[in-house]
Amino acid sequence: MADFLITTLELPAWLAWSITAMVAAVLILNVIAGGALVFIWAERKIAGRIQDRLGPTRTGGKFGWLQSLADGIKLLAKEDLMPDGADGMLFRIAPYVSFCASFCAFIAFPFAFDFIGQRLNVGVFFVIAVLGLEVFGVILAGYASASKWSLFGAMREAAQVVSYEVPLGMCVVVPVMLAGSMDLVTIAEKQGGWFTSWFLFHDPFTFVVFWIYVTCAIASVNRAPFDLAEAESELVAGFHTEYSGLRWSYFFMAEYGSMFLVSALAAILFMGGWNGPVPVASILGLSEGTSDTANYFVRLLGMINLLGKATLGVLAMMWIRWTLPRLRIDQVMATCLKYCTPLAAAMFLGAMLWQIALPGGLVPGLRRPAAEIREGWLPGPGGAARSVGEDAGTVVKVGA
Amino acid sequence: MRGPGFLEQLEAAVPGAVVGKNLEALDPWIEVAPERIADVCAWLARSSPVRFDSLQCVTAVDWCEPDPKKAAKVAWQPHTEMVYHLWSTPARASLVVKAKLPRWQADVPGQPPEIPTVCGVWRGANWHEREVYDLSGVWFTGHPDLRRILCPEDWEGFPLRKDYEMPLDYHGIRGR
Amino acid sequence: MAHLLDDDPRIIEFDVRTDEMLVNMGPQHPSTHGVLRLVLRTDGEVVSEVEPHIGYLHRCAEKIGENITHRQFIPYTDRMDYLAAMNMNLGWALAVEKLMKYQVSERARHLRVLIAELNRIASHLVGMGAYGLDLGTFSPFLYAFREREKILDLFEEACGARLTYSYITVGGLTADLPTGWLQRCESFLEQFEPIIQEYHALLTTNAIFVKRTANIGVMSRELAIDYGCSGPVLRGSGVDQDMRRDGEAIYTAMYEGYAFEVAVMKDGHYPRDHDYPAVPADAVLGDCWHRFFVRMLEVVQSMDLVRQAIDRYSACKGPLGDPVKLTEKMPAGDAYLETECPKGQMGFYIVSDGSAIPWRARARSSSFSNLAVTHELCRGCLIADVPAIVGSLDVVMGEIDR
Amino acid sequence: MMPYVATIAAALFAAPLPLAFINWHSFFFFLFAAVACGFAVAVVAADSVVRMAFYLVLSLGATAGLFFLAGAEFVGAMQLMIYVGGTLVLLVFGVMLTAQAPFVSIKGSGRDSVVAGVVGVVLLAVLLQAALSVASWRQPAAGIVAEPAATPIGMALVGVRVDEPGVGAPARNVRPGYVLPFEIVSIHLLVVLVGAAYLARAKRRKTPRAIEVAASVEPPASVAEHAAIGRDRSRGASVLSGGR
Repeated sequence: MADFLITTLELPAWLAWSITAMVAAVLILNVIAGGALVFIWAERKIAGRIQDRLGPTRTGGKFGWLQSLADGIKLLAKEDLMPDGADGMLFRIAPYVSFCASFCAFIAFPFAFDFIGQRLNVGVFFVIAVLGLEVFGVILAGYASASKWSLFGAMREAAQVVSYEVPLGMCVVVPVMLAGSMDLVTIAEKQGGWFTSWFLFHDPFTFVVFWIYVTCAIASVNRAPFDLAEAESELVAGFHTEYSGLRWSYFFMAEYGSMFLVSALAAILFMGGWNGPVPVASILGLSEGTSDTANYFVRLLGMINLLGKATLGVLAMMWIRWTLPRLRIDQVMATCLKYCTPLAAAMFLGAMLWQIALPGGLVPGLRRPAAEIREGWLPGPGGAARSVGEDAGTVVKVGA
Repeated sequence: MRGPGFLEQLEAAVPGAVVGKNLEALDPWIEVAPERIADVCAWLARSSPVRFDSLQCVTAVDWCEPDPKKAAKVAWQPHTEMVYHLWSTPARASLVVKAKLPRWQADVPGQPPEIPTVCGVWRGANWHEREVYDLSGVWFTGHPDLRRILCPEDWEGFPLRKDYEMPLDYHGIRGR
Repeated sequence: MAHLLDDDPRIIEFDVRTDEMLVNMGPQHPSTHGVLRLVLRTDGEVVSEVEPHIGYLHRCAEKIGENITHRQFIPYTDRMDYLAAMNMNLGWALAVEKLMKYQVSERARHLRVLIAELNRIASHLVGMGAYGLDLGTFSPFLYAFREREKILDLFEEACGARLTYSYITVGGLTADLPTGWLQRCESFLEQFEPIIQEYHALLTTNAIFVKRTANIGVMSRELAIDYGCSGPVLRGSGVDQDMRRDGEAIYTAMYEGYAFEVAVMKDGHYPRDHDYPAVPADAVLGDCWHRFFVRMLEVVQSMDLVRQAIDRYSACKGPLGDPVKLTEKMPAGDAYLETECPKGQMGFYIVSDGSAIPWRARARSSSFSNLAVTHELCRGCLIADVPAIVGSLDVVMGEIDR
Repeated sequence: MMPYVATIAAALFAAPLPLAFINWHSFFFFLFAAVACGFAVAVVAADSVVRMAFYLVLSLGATAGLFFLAGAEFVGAMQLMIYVGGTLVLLVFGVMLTAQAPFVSIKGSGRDSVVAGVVGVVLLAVLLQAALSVASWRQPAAGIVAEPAATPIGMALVGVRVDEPGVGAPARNVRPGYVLPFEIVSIHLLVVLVGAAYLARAKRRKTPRAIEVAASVEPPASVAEHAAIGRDRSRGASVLSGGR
């Protein structure tokens, strides 16, 4: 897009680049905002259905489409009050820190092969790192609200998210190991074709790792049954007790943003990103590179596929929230330290051993021959290691 | 009423405590001297053949007729009557223990009458006695933490007394 | 956490002392049942002491009772335990009838059993739903209220009100049942039977629910009896006591000929426990889980009683008989009667000087004694356990503060 | 306003890095550098402890931005995760627990700030001199590694140096990887963790206060003695019945 601006509109280069960047930023921001709107409405509807009632039906048409808009207006209209004992600056900045953290993660996030903010070679690592920053917003909010209850909520939240990053990191390492690179696009590309090539079904260990990942993801995003931070029955509303109006909506948006992020990450790492269960693109004969429109259409299909899986993940989280009661703080910690971490480590070991024994994976037939080594990191005959990840498929035969 | 020699055993164990009884009433009751109430209850709860291990209810009935016309015709003298309802879980039987107290300690109005507490016998009595103190104005000597339980801490007067006047205002809130 | 409390649970003293915080939970706290204020002395997450503060809903109904006649006091008993108003009316009516030595008609007796047990089901449903709310899950609350609405509809047809009925009064009931009411009641019971399994699946056997309630707030038999607890709280600790069977003659006479087993764990298992979920491994007798489970069993027990009452009520042809006159004089003397209400044994003590207006009307509330145990149960537990324990006691503030 | 600034900043850097465009790149370099140094000064200048911690978060975040700008994505992500996501979370956690009244604002006296200033300037001078003396850093930015990859670093950590091919057979590199230093650091951290856990363990012992509180709840033996306690109790006890 930047070249288009430079060549056709003869804009000065730096203006062209900043416009491209602006468009990219606004696009990503809208993905989260749009997602949050849809999820607010979906949560009310699903909660309704689970509790044998209808959920919103009056706002905007039969299915209450405009319920999110109504909430938004309500939040905007609410008075932004601040408790007098509160630490002014921190109180105001906390929601924005939380929102920025959950938003930054989407920079390195590929929605389809080429639909990506900035293709980082350390994509997964960057996303996990930024996910950990969201806890800052919560801690500062808890402290700055100067009330005992929000302090309790903030302390619980900090303890929980920091400790759940450990098993989360371990679960993420397994697909990275299978794909051989941390670049999200490569990981998704490796799972092309039928669903049998998904990492989920690559070997039994990865299958278990997927479920551990789901548990840790729910815990690190603070959704029930691990939503200690805003346990309304004990701590009134946890860290965002004192917030109201627009500030509160930022926390809300951050929560939905990271919920969408975590489930989309699960889709890419384990469920083949934009490669659907059935390789629609190849069936329709629209393979990559034939023509620009074909490329665009394949990637569009891929994006719809990925967004569908991520939404499924978010809906599952909502479903769990409205059925399970809440765990106590020491039980949450126990599940993390006594169950998730050792299990994730064992599965990681298992997956690694499996990798050496059966590099082709559970269904050897459908995949490329087993003897190759992914990525040309061992220098081939012609000098330095070739670039990694650009041409995802290139492979160097051992000793060729 | 509670087994043949029950009353005799009680009088033998706690001599001089039982000052009256009426076994034919709807709820048979025995009357006890106020200062011996704790000993009687301790015996009933711990060493009596029918072990009354649960205190159901503590009540203070204020026998006093405020307007003089009716007061003349009344048969009893103004006094506060303490009523303890006991229940025996093993024998599934109940017993009523009563005690007569003067309306005011040494007839000085405003000074609540005193009776030993039974918190030592049943810990459940703690809150019951606090409520009786709060509403009827009976001071339970030896109660570990005798404070008002239902009315605000700084409320004056004892609402359930017959001659109680609702205060005109309380912290600016109009009473009447 | 367990090793810290191994030798003496009463002494909690850490060398590494963050400062002890005095934290207020309530009275406007969403989790407690109504206006109850708990002052917690916490050390980090561990609660070393809990002090319940009550009296926010105190209306001094007993003082009013000394200025109105016995039948006029019935609406005041409705407002004591507003979730089980029928049982409250029944308790007061029976106490006055005991003083008057008044015998109600056979038809009225069976109708009273029918209505009281139906109200027990409604009260336990609220207890179960609110307890799920305390532990963080919202859905069971709505399932419980969906069923309770049907019972309230039945009550509305019978007496016109949905919460404070004043239907059962001294000397019988204010009106007989409308036609077709019994069929509607039976159809409700039919469709309610399978839903009980739903509640068990949602809560009783839910792993997280068990983890949050089993072995928490354990109350021994002696402690329960010593504090005068009653009802499901007492039976949850294994004390086999139910006023409908062991109570005063006039109350047990009402349940003459009704076959029912008291829902208490006798030597290791509950009555008819073959078709209910098994007791989880780490649930100790007297903990939150058992109190909750006893309530669930009592719902089924009450359903059987309602079915029996329907048959007996439709069988006896006699007139319902109308209640006593408004200004019927009560003989001088006093009478105390305890009835088995859903929350526990609710006692009414009436002292009469021979006129229609009682000299002293005393109401002994079951939740009052049940709540008094909180500071014993909550010593050394975590903050998240306090609502779990108070929720398991199923207290109603209207009844405690009167 | 703040989120839009962050998004524009993040997105601008997100646009693919054109080699030719120097001043756009250096614009970002100065931005991140200014943020890092500015908030570093703010940490020193702030009085409330928690604000100090927050400014530290921002300054280290800006340093991570600098790493990304220099194309070292792995190190940038590492900085974000280890420093900002790990250490500073515990720092803020610790500050929050101790930030009760006495510690909230720590204000050094005039003399301390002077000494600190001198030491700071001296250190700055040393660093500048050292930085300028390195030859390869002096020429303008030669250009950023086109395709930064984490894999060489990963392999090096495991012991196979792929980025500088050593002499001898291609399959065997003579330059040792970073396995040894990596192991040493992890053992060191383990020892530190164990020490910290040992120091912070909760030493449990019975203190007089606890026993006295427990004893008074027990029903006293004789009723007379009980009466004595009750008689002299003051009428209005404290809010929490601690007045036993």
